[in-house]
Amino acid sequence: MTSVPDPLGMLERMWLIRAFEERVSELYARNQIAGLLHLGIGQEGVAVGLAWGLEPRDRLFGGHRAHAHALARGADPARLLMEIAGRATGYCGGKGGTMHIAAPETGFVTATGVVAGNIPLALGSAYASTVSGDGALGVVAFGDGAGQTGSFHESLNIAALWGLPLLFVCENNGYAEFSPLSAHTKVERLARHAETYGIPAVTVDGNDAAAVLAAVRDGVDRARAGGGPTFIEALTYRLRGHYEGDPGKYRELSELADWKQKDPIARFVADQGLEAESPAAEARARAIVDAATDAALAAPHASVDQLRTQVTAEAVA
Amino acid sequence: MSSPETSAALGADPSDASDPSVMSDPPARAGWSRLSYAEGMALGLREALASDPTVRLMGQYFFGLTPWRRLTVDIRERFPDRVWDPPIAEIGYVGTGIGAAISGLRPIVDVATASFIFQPFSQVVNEAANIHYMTGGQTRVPMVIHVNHGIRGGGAAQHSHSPQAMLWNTPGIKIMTPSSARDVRGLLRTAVEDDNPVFWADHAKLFDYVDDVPDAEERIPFGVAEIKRAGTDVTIVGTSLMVRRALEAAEILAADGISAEVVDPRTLVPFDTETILESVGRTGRLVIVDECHQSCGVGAEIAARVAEHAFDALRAPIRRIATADVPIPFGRPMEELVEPSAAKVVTAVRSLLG
Amino acid sequence: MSTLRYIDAIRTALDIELRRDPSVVALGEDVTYGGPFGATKGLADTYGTRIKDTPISEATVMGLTVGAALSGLRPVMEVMYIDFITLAMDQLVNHGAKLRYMTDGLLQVPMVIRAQGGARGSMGAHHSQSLEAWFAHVPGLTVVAPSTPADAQGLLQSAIRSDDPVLYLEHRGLYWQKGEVPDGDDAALVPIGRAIVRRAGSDVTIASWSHMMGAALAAADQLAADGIEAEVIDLRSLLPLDLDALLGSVGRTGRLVIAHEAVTQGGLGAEIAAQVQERAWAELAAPIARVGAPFVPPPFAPELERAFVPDVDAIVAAARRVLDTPSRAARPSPQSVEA
Amino acid sequence: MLPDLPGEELVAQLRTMLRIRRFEEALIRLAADHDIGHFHVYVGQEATGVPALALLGDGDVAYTTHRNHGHLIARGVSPAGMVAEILGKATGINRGKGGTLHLASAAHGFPTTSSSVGGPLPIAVGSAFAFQELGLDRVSVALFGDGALEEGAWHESINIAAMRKAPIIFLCENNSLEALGQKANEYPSSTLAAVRLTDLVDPFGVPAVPIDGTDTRAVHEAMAEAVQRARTGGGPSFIEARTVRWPGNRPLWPQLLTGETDVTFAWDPSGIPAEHERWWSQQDGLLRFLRELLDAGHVTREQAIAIDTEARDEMAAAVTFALESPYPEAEEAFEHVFA
Repeated sequence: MTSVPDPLGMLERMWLIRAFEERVSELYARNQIAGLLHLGIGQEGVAVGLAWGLEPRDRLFGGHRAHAHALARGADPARLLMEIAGRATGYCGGKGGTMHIAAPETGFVTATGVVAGNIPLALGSAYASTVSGDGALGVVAFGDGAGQTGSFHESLNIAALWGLPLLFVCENNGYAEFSPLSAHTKVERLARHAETYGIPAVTVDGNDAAAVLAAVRDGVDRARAGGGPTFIEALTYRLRGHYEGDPGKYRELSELADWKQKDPIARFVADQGLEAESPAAEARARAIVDAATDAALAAPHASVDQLRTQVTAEAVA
Repeated sequence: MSSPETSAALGADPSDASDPSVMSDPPARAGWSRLSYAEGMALGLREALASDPTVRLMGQYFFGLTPWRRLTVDIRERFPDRVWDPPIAEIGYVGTGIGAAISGLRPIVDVATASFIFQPFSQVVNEAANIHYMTGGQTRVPMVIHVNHGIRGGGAAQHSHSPQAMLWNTPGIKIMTPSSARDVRGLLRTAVEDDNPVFWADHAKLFDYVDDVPDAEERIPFGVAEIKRAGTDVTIVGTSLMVRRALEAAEILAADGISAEVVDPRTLVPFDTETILESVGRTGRLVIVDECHQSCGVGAEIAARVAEHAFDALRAPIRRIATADVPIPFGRPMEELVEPSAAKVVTAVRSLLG
Repeated sequence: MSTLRYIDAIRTALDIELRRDPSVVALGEDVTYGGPFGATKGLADTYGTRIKDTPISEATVMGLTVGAALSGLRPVMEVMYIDFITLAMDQLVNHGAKLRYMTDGLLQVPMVIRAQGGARGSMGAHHSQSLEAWFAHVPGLTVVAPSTPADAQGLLQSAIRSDDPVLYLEHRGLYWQKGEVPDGDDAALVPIGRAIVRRAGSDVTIASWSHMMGAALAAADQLAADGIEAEVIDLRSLLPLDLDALLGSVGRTGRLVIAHEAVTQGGLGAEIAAQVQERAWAELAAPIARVGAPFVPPPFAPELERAFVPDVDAIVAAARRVLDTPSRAARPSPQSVEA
Repeated sequence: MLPDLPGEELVAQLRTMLRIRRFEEALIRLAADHDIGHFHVYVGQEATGVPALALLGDGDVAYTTHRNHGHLIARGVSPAGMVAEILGKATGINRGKGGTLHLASAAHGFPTTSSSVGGPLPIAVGSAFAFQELGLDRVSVALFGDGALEEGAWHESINIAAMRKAPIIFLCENNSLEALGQKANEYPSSTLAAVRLTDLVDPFGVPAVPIDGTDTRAVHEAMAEAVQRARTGGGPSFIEARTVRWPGNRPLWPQLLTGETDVTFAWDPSGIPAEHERWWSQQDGLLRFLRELLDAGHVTREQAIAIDTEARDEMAAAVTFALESPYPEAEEAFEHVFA
C-alpha cells in the first residue's frame, strides 16, 4: 500500500465523480441533457491521482471524457452540471457543453471534442510557462485512441526537443471508441513511443489512485526541476460505453465483470483502510450532486441573447 | 406531420430502433419501394460493392451513431472482406484511400463527423483534389469521401460543421449533397463510378425521411438540379437537409396562397446554375437555404451568380438563410436559433413578397 | 516617415511589438534564420529564445500556438506557405477559432498566424493558393490582407495587439514593393475592420485587396484615360468586412466590380456580392461583376500561371461590362430587410 | 562495396548515376540564365536511389518528393520531358502543370509527386493497400527525407502499414549529415528528438535498418530484403539511407559550389581542389561507386569517360529540346481539373 497525504479527500472526490457521472447518465436517459456524452465511470482513480499531484497554477487540458478531470481539479459540480445541461449559468454559458467544459480558475483549462486535439494545446501552455516563467506545468490527459494520431507523435517530439515542463497522461482504457486497441495499433504500450523520444515513461495501474499520484509526483518533480516532460500511461477500464447509449456489444461481459472487481474506489478504500469512512464520504458526495442537480435543473436555459457574444473579443454585429 | 428529425437523436440502442420494414409504407407504385434515406444509402453502398469488386469501404460510421448504424453491420456481413476499420488517424487513412484509388481500388472513405475533415484537410485539398491536374492528366483518384455534416443536436462547435462551402472553393473535387433516399442512392452510384474524388455530405437528420425509390438500379447524373416542388411566386434553393426545410416552408406558404418553387441542386460541383436561373426567371425572387455558415457559405456563391446573371429578372434582393456566423453553441435554444429553419425561410419569403 | 519594403515593414512590426511586450514570441520553421523570405531575419539576435524554430509539424505547432495564447503569451506563428495551413486546419478551425466562444470568454486566444501565398514564381499547386475565403467562413477568426508596406506594418501591429486569433495574409509578390511607413511605435497602427479608399471616383466601385490592388489601381488608370472615374477600395480587413465603406461607395457609383486573386467560385467576392446585392438593392444600377481565378488548381508553367492570375485587362473588361448595362433607376424598392 | 550483380548491370547503374548527376548540373547552369523558380537536386544521393529503384519491377510504384529528379531518371523517365516540365513547356511530362516539385510519370511507376512534406506517405500506404486487396504482386515505395518524420502523417502511415502488413518500403533518404542546424544526437537531424531515426520505427515492430547511402552494396541488400519481405507477405520495411548533404544543396537555391563533377577524380586525386577535398574523395557516392567499379575491373577509365560524355551530351540535348519546345496554350490551364 502506498500512503497518500489526504486519503479522505481523495476518496470523497472519487465518490463525487462517480455520483456526478451516474447522475449525468440518469439525466441523459431522462432526456434532460442533450449531446454526445462520454462518461468516465471506472476511471476516477486516474483523475483524482493526477489532480492531487498538481498545484493550482498547473494547467490541465482534458479530452472528450473530461468531467472527471474538471471535478478532480475542483470545478464546482453545480456549474459543471449546468454547462452539461446547456444552462446560462454553466461554466461556458451553455455554449460548450459536455465536450467543451472549462474551469480555468481551478487549473482545468479546457476540454476538446477532437481526439488528441488537446495535446498540442498543453504543449503550448508548457511552452508559455518557459517564456513567462510562471512555473506552471502543462498537463494533458488523453485516451489510447490518441496514440495513433499524428499530433501525438509531433507533440512528443517537440516536448522532448524543447524539454518542456509537461505531463502526458495517457488513460489507456483499452478501447478507442468501439475498437480494442489491438485493432488500431500493434503497439501495446503507448509509453513505448515516449521512450523513443527519450521521454521518461512509466506505466501504472490506473485503478490504483495512490500509484497514479506517486507517478504524477515523480513527473511533476522532474518538470519543476527543469528535467522536461514525463509520460504516464495509466491502465484502466471504461465501465460505460464509448458514449451514453453505446450498447458496448464489442466487449465481452466477462471482461466487464473482471474490471468491475477492480473498481478504483473500492480498491482505494481497501488499500487505505477507509472502510469506516467510505459510506459517509459517498453520502456527502451524493448530497452535493443532489444539490447540484437541483440547482442545474432550476437554472435558466442558455439565453439566445448571448448567441453572438464571445465569438471574438471585439463584439460582432 | 411530426418531423422525423427527432428520432435521429443520438444515443438510442440499435435494438430500440423501429424496424424499417415497419416504418416503410407499402410501395406507392409497382417497381418502386418506400425507403428511408438511410436505407437508400445502404442500398447504394450495397449496389456499389456488388457491381464492382474494386469498391471498398474504409471506416464504419456512415450512419453516425444513429440506430441506423446496424445497416453497416448488414453490409459488413454481406461483404466481410470489403470493409476496413482504420484507426483514429484521419490523415493516415484518407491518404491510404487516395493511394488505393490511384492503384486500382474505388474506396469510399468515411471521415464520419464532418468537423473531422479538418484533420486530413491537406490530403483532401492538396493531394486528392490536385493530383489529376498536377500530373497533367496522368493519374486519377476515383474515391468518395463521406461525412455526416451539420447540426445534429448537442454536437456543439466541434461536431456540427458543414464544410462543403470551403471545398466548393477548392478546384478538383466534386461535391454531392443529397436530400432524399432516391437521390443519395442514385448519386452515390454515379460518384463511385466517377474517376474523380467526390465529397459526399449526408445529414444525420435526413436518415429517417422516407421516399419512393425505384427498384431498378439508377444512376443520377451530377450537375442536374431537381425541382422538388413547382411554384410560381418565389424560388427556394436548398441543399441537403435544407431541401426538407424548404419543402416545409413551401407547405406553410401554400396555406397563405404563396406558391413556392423548391429547387435542389443535388451537387455543388458540378453545379446546375441554369435550372436556378430559369426558375428565378419565372418567379423573380430567390431565397437560398443552406446549412453552412453564412459568410462565404454556399448561399454566397449562389446569390452572387444569380444576382449577376438574372439581374433583370430579379424583382427583389436575394435572401440567404444560413447558419449564423458563430461557432455552433451547445445549449438547445441557442442551437435552434443559429440553424436555418422552415420558419426563417417563410419569414424571408414573406419579406420579399411584401 | 521611412521608406520600407513590404517585407521590412513586417519585420519592423514584429520588432516593435516584441520590444513593447515581453509576452510576444515568434514561432515557425527556420524563423531564427529569417524564414524563406527574411521576414524574421535578425530578430533572434535581439530577442533570443523568443524567436523559436519548430519542427515541420504544422498541426502541432498550430495547436501549440493556441495553447501558448491561452496561457498568457501573444504568439506569432509563421506558416511558410499558406497551402501548408491545410495540415493545421483542425487546430486553427476547431480550436483556435472556437475556444473563446466554447468557453463563453473564459479563455482568449490572442495569436497571429502569418502566412504568405499567391501564384508567383511558378511554384505550382502546393505553393500558390489564395485561401482567404476558407477563413472568412470561420466564425471566431479575424482575417487581414495588407497591400502596402504601411498597412503591412500597421495591420500586423494591430493583429498582435488584438485579443483574437488573427490570420495575417501576406502575398509574396508584394514583398519587395516599397512604400512610406510612419515612424514610431504607434504611428503606423491600422485599425482592423476598416477599408480605405485608394482612389476616389464616381462611375464604378472596384473593391480589392492584397496583391490584386495593384491591378485594380492600374485598371482605374486605364479607365480614366477613357474618362471613366473608378473608385478603388482596398478592403484590407476581410473578416470582419467594412461593409459600410462598400455600401457608401456603391451608393454613389451604383456599380461594383470585386477583384481577387483567389478562385472565383466560393471566393470572398461571392460573399461581398451577396451582401451588397441585398443591402444596396435600390442603388445597384447593374449586376455586380466578380473577377477572380478560374476553377482550377494553380498551374506551374509561367504561361499557365499568367493565365490563371486575373490581370488588369480582366478588371477593365468587367468594369466596362457593368458600365455598359443601362442604368436602372426604376428598380423596385426593397422590402423590409432583416438585420 | 559493390552489390553482388553482373558487371553489366553495375555499369548500367553507373550510367544512370552519371545521367542524374549531369541532369542536375545542367539544371543548375540553366537556372543561372532562366528563372525556373525554387528547385531541389539529387546530387550526392545517386548511389542510394539508383541501386534501390533498380530492384523494382513493372507495376511497382514509388512516391517521391520535391527532390524527385534522380528517382524519375532512375526508373527511365525522359530527361528531355523532365527539363521541359521544369521550364513549364507543353512537352513537359506533366504538360506544364506540375513543374519541378510535382514531376510524375505514371507509366514509370510515379503516379503523383507531392511537395507537401510527409504528404505522400499515407498515399504510398494506400497503393500497398490496393495491391494487397487486389492480390497483385506489387510493392509500393515511399521515398522521403528525414524531415518527413517530423510530420504526424508519418506516424499515422507506419501504424496503418504495420497493422495491415502492407507491401510497402519506407526508404528514408537522410541527407542531413553535415547539414546546418544539427543537434547533438548520434546521427544528425535538425528537429527530431529521437536519437536514431530507426527508433521511431521500433515500437511498430517493423524491421528497420540504417545504412550508408553511398555504399551501393548496403543499399542493394537492404532494398532486396525489403522487396522480398513485401512480396512474400512479410509486411513493411524501413530503410534509413544516410548521406552527406552536398555543399551545393546548402544555399536556398542549389549552386555548383564544388564545381562540376570530374570523373577523373576517381583515379586522379591530384586534380581535386583542396577546399572540397573531403567531398570528392570521401563523401560523393557516385565517385565511390566508380572507384569500386574500376578496382573490380568492371569498367575502364576510358569507358567511364565515354559513358560520362554520353550523359553530358544527352542532357545538353535535353536542355536544348526543352528550351526550343513551345509553351502550352493558355487554355491548357483549364484542362484536367476533372477526369
